[in-house]
Amino acid sequence: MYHDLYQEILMDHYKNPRNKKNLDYLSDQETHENSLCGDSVKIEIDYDKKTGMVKSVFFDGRGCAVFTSATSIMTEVFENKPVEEIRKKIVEFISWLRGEGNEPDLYGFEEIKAFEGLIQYPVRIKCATLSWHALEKELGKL
Amino acid sequence: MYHDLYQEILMDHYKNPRNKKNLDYLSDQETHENSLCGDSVKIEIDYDKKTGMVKSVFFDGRGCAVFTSATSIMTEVFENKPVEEIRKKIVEFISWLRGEGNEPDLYGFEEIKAFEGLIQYPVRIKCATLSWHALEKELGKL
Amino acid sequence: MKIIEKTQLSTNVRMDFPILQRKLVRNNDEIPLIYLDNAATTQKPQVVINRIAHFYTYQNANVHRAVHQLGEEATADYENARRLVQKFIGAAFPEEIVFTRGTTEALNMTAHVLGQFVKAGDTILISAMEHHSNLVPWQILAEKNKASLRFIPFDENGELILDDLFNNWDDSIKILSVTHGSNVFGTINPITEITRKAHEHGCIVVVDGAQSAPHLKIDVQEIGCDFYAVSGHKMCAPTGIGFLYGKKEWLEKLPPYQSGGEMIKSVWLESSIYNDIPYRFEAGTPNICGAIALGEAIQYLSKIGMAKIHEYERNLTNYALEKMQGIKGLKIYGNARNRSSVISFEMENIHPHDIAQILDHQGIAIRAGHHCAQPVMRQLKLSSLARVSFYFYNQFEEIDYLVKQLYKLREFFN
Amino acid sequence: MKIIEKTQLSTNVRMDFPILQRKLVRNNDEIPLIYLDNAATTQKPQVVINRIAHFYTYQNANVHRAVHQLGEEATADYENARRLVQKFIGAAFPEEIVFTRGTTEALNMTAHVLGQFVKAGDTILISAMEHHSNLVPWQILAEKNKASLRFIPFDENGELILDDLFNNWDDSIKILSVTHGSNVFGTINPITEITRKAHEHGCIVVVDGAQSAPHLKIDVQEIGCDFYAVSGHKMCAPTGIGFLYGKKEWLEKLPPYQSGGEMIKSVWLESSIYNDIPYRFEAGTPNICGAIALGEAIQYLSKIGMAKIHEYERNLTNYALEKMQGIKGLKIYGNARNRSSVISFEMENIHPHDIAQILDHQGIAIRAGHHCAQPVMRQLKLSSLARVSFYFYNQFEEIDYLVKQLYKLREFFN
Ligand SMILES: Cc1ncc(COP(=O)(O)O)c(C=O)c1O
Ligand SMILES: Cc1ncc(COP(=O)(O)O)c(C=O)c1O
Repeated sequence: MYHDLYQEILMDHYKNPRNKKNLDYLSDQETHENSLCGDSVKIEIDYDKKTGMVKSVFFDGRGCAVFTSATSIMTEVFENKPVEEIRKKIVEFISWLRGEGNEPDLYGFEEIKAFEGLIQYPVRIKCATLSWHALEKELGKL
Repeated sequence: MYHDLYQEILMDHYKNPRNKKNLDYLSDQETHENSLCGDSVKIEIDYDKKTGMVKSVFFDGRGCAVFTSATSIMTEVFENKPVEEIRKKIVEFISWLRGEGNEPDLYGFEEIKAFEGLIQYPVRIKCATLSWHALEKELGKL
Repeated sequence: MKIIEKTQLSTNVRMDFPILQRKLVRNNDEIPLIYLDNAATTQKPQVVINRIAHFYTYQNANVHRAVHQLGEEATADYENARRLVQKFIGAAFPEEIVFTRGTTEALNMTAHVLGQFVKAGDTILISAMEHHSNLVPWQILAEKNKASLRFIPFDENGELILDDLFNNWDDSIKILSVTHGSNVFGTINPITEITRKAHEHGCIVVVDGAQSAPHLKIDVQEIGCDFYAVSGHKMCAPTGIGFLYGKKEWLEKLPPYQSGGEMIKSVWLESSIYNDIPYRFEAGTPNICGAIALGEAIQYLSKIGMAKIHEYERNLTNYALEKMQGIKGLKIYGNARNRSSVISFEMENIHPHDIAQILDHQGIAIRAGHHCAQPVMRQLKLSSLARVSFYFYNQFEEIDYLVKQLYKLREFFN
Repeated sequence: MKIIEKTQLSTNVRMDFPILQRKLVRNNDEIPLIYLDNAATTQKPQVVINRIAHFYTYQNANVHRAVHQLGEEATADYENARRLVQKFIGAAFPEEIVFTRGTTEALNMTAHVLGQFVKAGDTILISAMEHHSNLVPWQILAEKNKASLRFIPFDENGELILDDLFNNWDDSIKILSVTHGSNVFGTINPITEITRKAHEHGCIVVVDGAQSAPHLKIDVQEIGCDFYAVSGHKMCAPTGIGFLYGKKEWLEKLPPYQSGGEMIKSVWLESSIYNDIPYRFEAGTPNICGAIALGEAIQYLSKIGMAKIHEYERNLTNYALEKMQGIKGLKIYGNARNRSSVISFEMENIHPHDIAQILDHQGIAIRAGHHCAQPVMRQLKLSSLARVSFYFYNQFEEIDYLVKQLYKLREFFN
């Protein structure tokens, strides 16, 4: 019935976001904001310094269905992944939505296909990529 | 051959301006300028305080044919005229060229008819009226 | 249920706007465009589009200093546009109209040229419901001149709370700048009364008319304000043109804003003598064609009649308010007694961006976001709102369709 | 007599400009329009006129924050126009292009945002042949910051005298702002060399490109300048649009100019956080359609080819110079080796205004006045000059006709 973006799979992530938890302990400086709509997100990374692996990613934030599902999926995609690989995948994901690259292989997570429809909505790309940008920045601080 | 403005009578005033003389003794403050083209004029009034009559008007300044002829004619028109009447005629002349009034009666001076063509050239009206405005201001100082 | 008159505007104005005939493609089907984002910018009637084409096809020249026919014609039409604006807002003199890019530039210009009247310790008063364009320039001025910026609060209906202000007037207030129409709540502020009271205390009054001039008959002399800023693109004119009205007594004593060609009478290497108003405030080649097209838009609006436009829009808005209030979980922000055709709302569990995007899929263009009014959003504890805004070419049927889609939306998300 | 190539531009570009087909009425006769006032503003090709009509007929919406199809389309086209400008002038990044009303606004913006780099005792260096737009903003900045304004002189050919400046560089010079093309002499200044030398001393270089970008292939990276200002209306685009090129490193560290919607990331009641470039410098609703039409104009010019345009105009100008020099009592001001298609002149015993008006009577549009360059006029001890200026759609036959009329004029006045 509705636009591809709002297919069941994304609505499921929207209504039941994975890895979402209260991160009030993080300061305003650690909040990432989408200046277009004022939506914001905080990210927590469970990182194993010895192995260079991200064990889990958690988020806190309220936003639109695109933002929430893209964030929820991201936390699933990057469970138990090496930091350097995550960085690469983030860049690939963002370029893809900007229409500058091919669909990245995110360990076979089919859900991301749903975001393809975004490529014609540049304003909404910021919704989908806010958390990905945020994760990239937080990885830089590790 | 040419535009009405450049008919013989005006060209005569342009080439042989009446009542033109060197007024170098007047300061910059007493110079009236057309900001559009930088042309400027100085005015000297020979005034009889007792009778309230302007005996003669002299000018100094170089400018276009429209400016020069309008100035030369003005000095002729206002020879031996009462100040209060001159003021009124100046206002009438300017409104006429602005398309806001009828052709004024300037003591039967037919030459001014030539300026009628100016009404469609608002930029040039300033050329024709510069000296008239200047005279008005100088009368105010008497 | 109140009875709302569904009378149409007598002329079929919709046909005047070619874009309203546009079809959008959705899943290989053509669907009509329903444009409800008029507070952001309005559509342009054919006469305005034609006027632009006519200018560039027959008349184009630079204005003022030219001594050739095209230049004379362009200058005459440009200055005539100024007179059309003057009459449209009831100004006393054409030279009280300064053409700008829009409201934002008009307000920046005002804040800049009034700078000298704000001393350290003075207060600039604006309202808490201002668009960023009527907030940030004053923030900057206040900071620069070590003045303070104060805010008239608004209540839960989105109306300004004025009693306290005027009962305990603070003499440090030198400038009051307030919007005539709120782009979030749709409130029409009692600007005439505000001006009168502020003037009793010798305070300069600036009005942001971006959301009012397109919808109401404006009479700046009746209002009495010192400055009034308007955007052309929100009232059927092209982008890139608007104007600042400034009382002659004020403009005459103010310094220029930008500098360059046209704003000076005489330029020397070391200094310059400024030109007369309004040219002092119009440096460089202006948006000549934009101003002329704005004149055309004004003639178009005047022919329909601003009173008629206002009345029709009021009926349309009341109809929409009533229908929308019936949707469970939908909350409208702004409930002023005197209001324009702007309706901001949110829906339970649905983010405004999702509302906007899904409605777009049905051909309905609305806006979602902070509407360049972040302080308003913060007071409401929201990061964004959905907003529909009507113009006189919108129809009751369009509202029916919108409401139907909002019901579907609620169903889908719950 | 030099042999001048009278080759036409291969495409019949004249047919692209509807206004050039216009007839003027003189004494009940129709005569052709001969438009030789291109340094003031140029005419617009049909494709640009059509692009404007297309925008308002099918696409019109406000840019950026919209989440609906019209808004997405308008935003995409607006940002695409930015990329077209970027490529046209060889900038490294699209965000180095800030849309403005024209050159005047671009230079005012530059002088404003660079204010912090000019301290008391510093020197701002411009040339003595600047247009008021590249003079007055610096006068104002110099006065405000207690800096001094100095001038590069020009010689009797209308060329800048640079040796002395660079042999005895004065380290107090913090900003050098100079025109690429003179609107009086037609001189094309050696801007690449000037920039290189000024940069050796760490001086910021600003270039007024109003009279060069329409006629030459510009490569800002090759020139190396920090800022470059251009007016769209002088290069086939509508009035009300132009741009400032600023090197990314510069723009990123500079404060905004105007303030309002779009230029801020986050607004609080008491302060604001500025947006990224270029939006930081584009407050309020921009001239959206103007920018898109500028993009169209750029594509039109690029299709013909800037090198070809330049070569054709050079031939045309050389031809005109030669013919005009043959007229007794006619004196041309400006004899630079590298020059554009601007020719200023005076005629013995004939005031420039009379020349312009009488030529207008013959259908020829030229300019007379101080060309917004009063300091130049004063140095030449003139109050005004007549000026013809060509664009690529002008023809050798038009020059023949002009010259014939100038001969007649001389006869009439003598
Ligand atoms: C109340 C109000 N003020 C100012 C503006 C700014 O207008 P513009 O972007 O045309 O400069 C707007 C437009 O959104 C507005 O709604
Ligand atoms: C050299 C030069 N600089 C600046 C300008 C100002 O351009 P605009 O009036 O488009 O702002 C002009 C235009 O006359 C010019 O010739």
